[in-house]
Amino acid sequence: MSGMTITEKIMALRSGRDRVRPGELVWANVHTVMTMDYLGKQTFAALHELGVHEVFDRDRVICVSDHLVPPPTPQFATMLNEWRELVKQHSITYFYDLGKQGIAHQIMVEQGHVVPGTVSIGTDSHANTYGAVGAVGNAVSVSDAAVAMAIGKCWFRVPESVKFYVTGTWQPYVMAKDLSLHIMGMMHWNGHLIYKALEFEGPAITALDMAGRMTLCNMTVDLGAKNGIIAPDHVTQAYLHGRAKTDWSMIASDSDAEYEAVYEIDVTNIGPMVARPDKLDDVVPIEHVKGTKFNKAFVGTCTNGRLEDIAVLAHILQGKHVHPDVNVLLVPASQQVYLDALKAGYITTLVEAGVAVDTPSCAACAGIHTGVAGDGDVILSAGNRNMKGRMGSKNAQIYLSSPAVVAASALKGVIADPRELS
Amino acid sequence: MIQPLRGIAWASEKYVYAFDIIVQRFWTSPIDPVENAKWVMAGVDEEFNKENGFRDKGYTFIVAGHNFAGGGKSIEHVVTGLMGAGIKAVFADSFSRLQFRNATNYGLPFITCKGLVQHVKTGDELEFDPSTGLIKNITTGFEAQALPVAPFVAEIAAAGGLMQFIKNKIADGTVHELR
Amino acid sequence: MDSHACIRASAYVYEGALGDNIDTDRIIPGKYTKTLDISLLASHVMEDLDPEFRYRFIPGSILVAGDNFGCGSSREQAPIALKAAGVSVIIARYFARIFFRNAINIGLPVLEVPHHAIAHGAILEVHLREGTVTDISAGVVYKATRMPKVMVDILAEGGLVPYLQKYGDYVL
Amino acid sequence: MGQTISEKILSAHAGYPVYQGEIAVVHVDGIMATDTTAPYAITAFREIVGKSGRKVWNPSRCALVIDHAAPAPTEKISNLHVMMREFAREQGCPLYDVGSGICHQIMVEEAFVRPGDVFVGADSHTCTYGGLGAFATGVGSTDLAAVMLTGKIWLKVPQTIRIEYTGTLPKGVTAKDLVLFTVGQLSISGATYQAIEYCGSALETLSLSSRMTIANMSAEMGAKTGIVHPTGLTLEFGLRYDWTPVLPDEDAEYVRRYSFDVSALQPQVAVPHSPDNVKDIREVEGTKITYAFIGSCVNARLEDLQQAAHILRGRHIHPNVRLLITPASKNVMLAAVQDGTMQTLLEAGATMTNAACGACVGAHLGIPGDGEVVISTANRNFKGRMGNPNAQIYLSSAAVVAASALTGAITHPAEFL
Repeated sequence: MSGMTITEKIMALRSGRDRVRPGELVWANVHTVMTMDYLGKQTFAALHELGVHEVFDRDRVICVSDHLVPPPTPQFATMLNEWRELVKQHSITYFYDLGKQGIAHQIMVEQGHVVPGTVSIGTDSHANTYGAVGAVGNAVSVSDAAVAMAIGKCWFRVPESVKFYVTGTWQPYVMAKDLSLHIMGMMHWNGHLIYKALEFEGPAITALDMAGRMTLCNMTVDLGAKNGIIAPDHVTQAYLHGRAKTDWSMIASDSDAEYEAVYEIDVTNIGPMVARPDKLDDVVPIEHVKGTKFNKAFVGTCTNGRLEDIAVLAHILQGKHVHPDVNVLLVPASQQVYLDALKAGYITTLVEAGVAVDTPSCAACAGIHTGVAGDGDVILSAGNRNMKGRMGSKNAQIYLSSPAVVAASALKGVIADPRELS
Repeated sequence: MIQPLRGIAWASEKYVYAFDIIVQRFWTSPIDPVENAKWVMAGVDEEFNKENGFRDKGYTFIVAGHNFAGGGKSIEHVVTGLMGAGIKAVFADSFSRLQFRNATNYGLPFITCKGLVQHVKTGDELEFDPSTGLIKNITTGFEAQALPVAPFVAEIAAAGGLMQFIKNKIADGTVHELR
Repeated sequence: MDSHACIRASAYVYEGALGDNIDTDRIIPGKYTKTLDISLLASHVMEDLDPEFRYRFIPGSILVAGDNFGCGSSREQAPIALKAAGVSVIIARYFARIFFRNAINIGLPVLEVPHHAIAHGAILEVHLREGTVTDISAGVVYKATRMPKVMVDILAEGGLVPYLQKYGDYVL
Repeated sequence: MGQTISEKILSAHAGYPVYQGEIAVVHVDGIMATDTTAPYAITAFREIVGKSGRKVWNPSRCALVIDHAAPAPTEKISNLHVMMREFAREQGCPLYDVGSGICHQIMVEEAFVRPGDVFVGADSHTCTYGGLGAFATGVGSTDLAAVMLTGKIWLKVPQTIRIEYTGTLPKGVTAKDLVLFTVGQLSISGATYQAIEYCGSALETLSLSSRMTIANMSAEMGAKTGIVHPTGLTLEFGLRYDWTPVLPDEDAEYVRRYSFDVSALQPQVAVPHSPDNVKDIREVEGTKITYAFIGSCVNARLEDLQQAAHILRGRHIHPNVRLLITPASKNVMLAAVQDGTMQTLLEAGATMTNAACGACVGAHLGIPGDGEVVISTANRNFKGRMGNPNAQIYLSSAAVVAASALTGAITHPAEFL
């Protein structure tokens, strides 16, 4: 009998089985359940609909304000206040409200709510991010989340696993985002990675810091995958030290585990990549779009709003000023990231360079507020989606790239290659 | 014991998007299998683009190719509409994750069976045994083996959905047995 | 607009505490001002002060208020919204400064009548050039505060845009 | 015949001596419009100009600022921003884009307005520049379009009210308390069509920021403009230019005179729903609040943020309270980052937005919920002002807001000083 992949092992472990097969449906114990501001009230309402008035574990239900802060309308503001009352009523231990807020997925990892070998779910699609620390992270519906809040369990279809073995050396200014985009171009959006577990392995992955790993796992949902995962290693250990809210142990795929497919990628050959407007998988090397004019740049989101991303931006913009035709918006991924960036001097550097820095939140990525696109806007974004209308107007164009490309381009006023910075 | 299902299949290898199964003007209508069934599949094929156009064909199974009900829409009307039109199981090479969860949460089996679509034509009669996962094409004699359907999916269907299913489990004290 | 013409219509009156210091946030809340669509402005005019306004106000009527009408922000959307809702003239005991200018500039006649006892529904006749308001129902004539000539001229042209189109500059 | 400051400045810009009550056409030194007013001004400007090809009279003196809804909260507003950027490019006007800050702070910081200038802005708080000794007044969009074209505006030379302040402000009592007290005394219509001159020994030591706070709320009394006597004025915000103070003649004619001794002044709070509904803090202490806001053109400068930080240092805000801070400009934000103020505020549990008008105008960035009670450093608390007519807004200094954020109820800052 062959071995199991890390995702299969976690699924077996959490559903009390010796082994699981891809395609099988299992009920697994969830480590944490996350819900955010705009679905929070609904999720609690669904919980009450089950006749349950106490969550399964008040330390493991995590509530975060991220999509609607600071509130853009009285209706949202009122809904948030009602939600706050519910969170209080349920004595939720970890409530990341305005003041401690951040993008939910950033909070879940940064505050140690997800640990290796566990399953965590959230009511937002980018819960895949948790794979960065060797956990299975999954997005679920409001009723799934309510059920999990009630009984601590959720059903899962055990996914087939696909491995990306990544070797080689990262070129300067090439980031995990470029690898993500490269895979997007290679495999296509909603292509043959639908419902799969994507496992990233190899020396070029080991070389990635936690921020890069989060970017990589984050975007697996945009490939249509069920989850993305990187087995815990020394980087994970160091990151979780003093951060993890619970004990955890190392876990890895068996050497004889079965994969539906294994792809090898040499990162040495990957340069900065850009996804062209409207189609996530219309990905090209930067050479193809160099010189394209744009008027807005955005760095933030659960994909690329971390300290390391801000550091790259600050490094490139240090002592310089953004191009006068470009408005650059930075939205740190969390209040903690903001504070860390402040202490590191990045905020000073960036404000001096002409960057607008706004409240940690999902901001315009979700098209709800804080930087919504207008007609004819051409946006270069370090976010994760570029479908028509994603950031507002259907007549706006969104290019996706790494923060390094955004920074280099912001200086030039046209899409530019960061490797060519003198 | 779950009885084998028998009925006529609608089969197509082409991409079947969620937003074609339920076209945009019906997204906001309430979740109601009878209502949702009236125009289900209207965007998939011109012959279904009339009231009860798909339902009146009397299909029991759908056999599809890659990424059934994909396209990023999570609307639950897709599943309730198919169920309301009499669909008892959907076979495909792969499914949209969002709609897979919706289907299971309403108790409609979505069964991954690679390549089945190459062996089934619209109008073929199929038999499917959820407890073994065996699929027989009565018309052609072709057989395929899928994974058995987890028994809880039928229980969810019987309860009328995930929420009631869990309520029942809580009430009879068996919720901890879920695994 | 022919400034020699008179406007005859019924009065829509806000009195007492409700009628004084009606600020621009109550005329048109800030959240609705970020648009160039004036029908949208009209559909929200006065909604926080008087939710019934848009149903009860008969287009063409004369709005009558108390002291300091239009205080607060400089948003021109306030008189634009009132004009779009069909207000033909505004009479107040006195107006806030910027509102007064804005109304004239967009061609919405405004008259300051310091003392009056106009009742809701009264039929009024307004002579802009003479600056008089005749309360036909009560049989009383009120004299409005005299406006600077430049304002009367702007109003006579139907607003500042047509005024400047005609003269190209201010003519004193 | 003696002249007030307004009469002197307007005379200099009319080219002949003018006195109160006269109608005069004066040259302006600079103009400004925001994303609330510019779209209408641009539309009116285009309408007036038609196909004549006439341009803005002096593009370098015509600023456009995106501050009322920045970054754009909706697609519609984003389109208005697009319109402003296009107009600025076409006419060659400076455009201060998202993140630059509140128009009034920028106009002063960028030396767009200087002492003795006549400045016209399409925003009611343009009178803020009276803190710098300029004659600055707010107008509507069409008026502004006319100034864009002609570089001139017609004005009725206002009568002037003279308000003198003696004594010294007690500890924890700020320029905001002084002006709130004044608004309470004069009422919301107390200076309609008139100019106010603020003077007296109590003001002479005040910073430019504090003077701007005072001049700013002239709008809340209906004034055309409000000018702080430039006696003792020192430039701030890194500004360096030569200027000549414009002071009134001794025999200038005032319509009314007031004199207030501020030595015993307590922090003041304007209670819902009018800025002249002003009470001594002792009367409202203990009122429960859940939302605290430091922002707006009246009180979001470095000294306000520092006041708040001084009170919040080493403490944490009350768990029921959200404290939102929106700095007045990019430079204010930068200064607050550099001197550690920002870190103190964030560590105390505050949330920072980008520099803009933010929650003050109720377009986005922190709308209160139904029934919510807000303590705010802004200048207006009309019903619906912050975007929700079912919220209660109390106005105060940054010190009172910070102290109240700590306790969850309106609190005298002395406790924490």
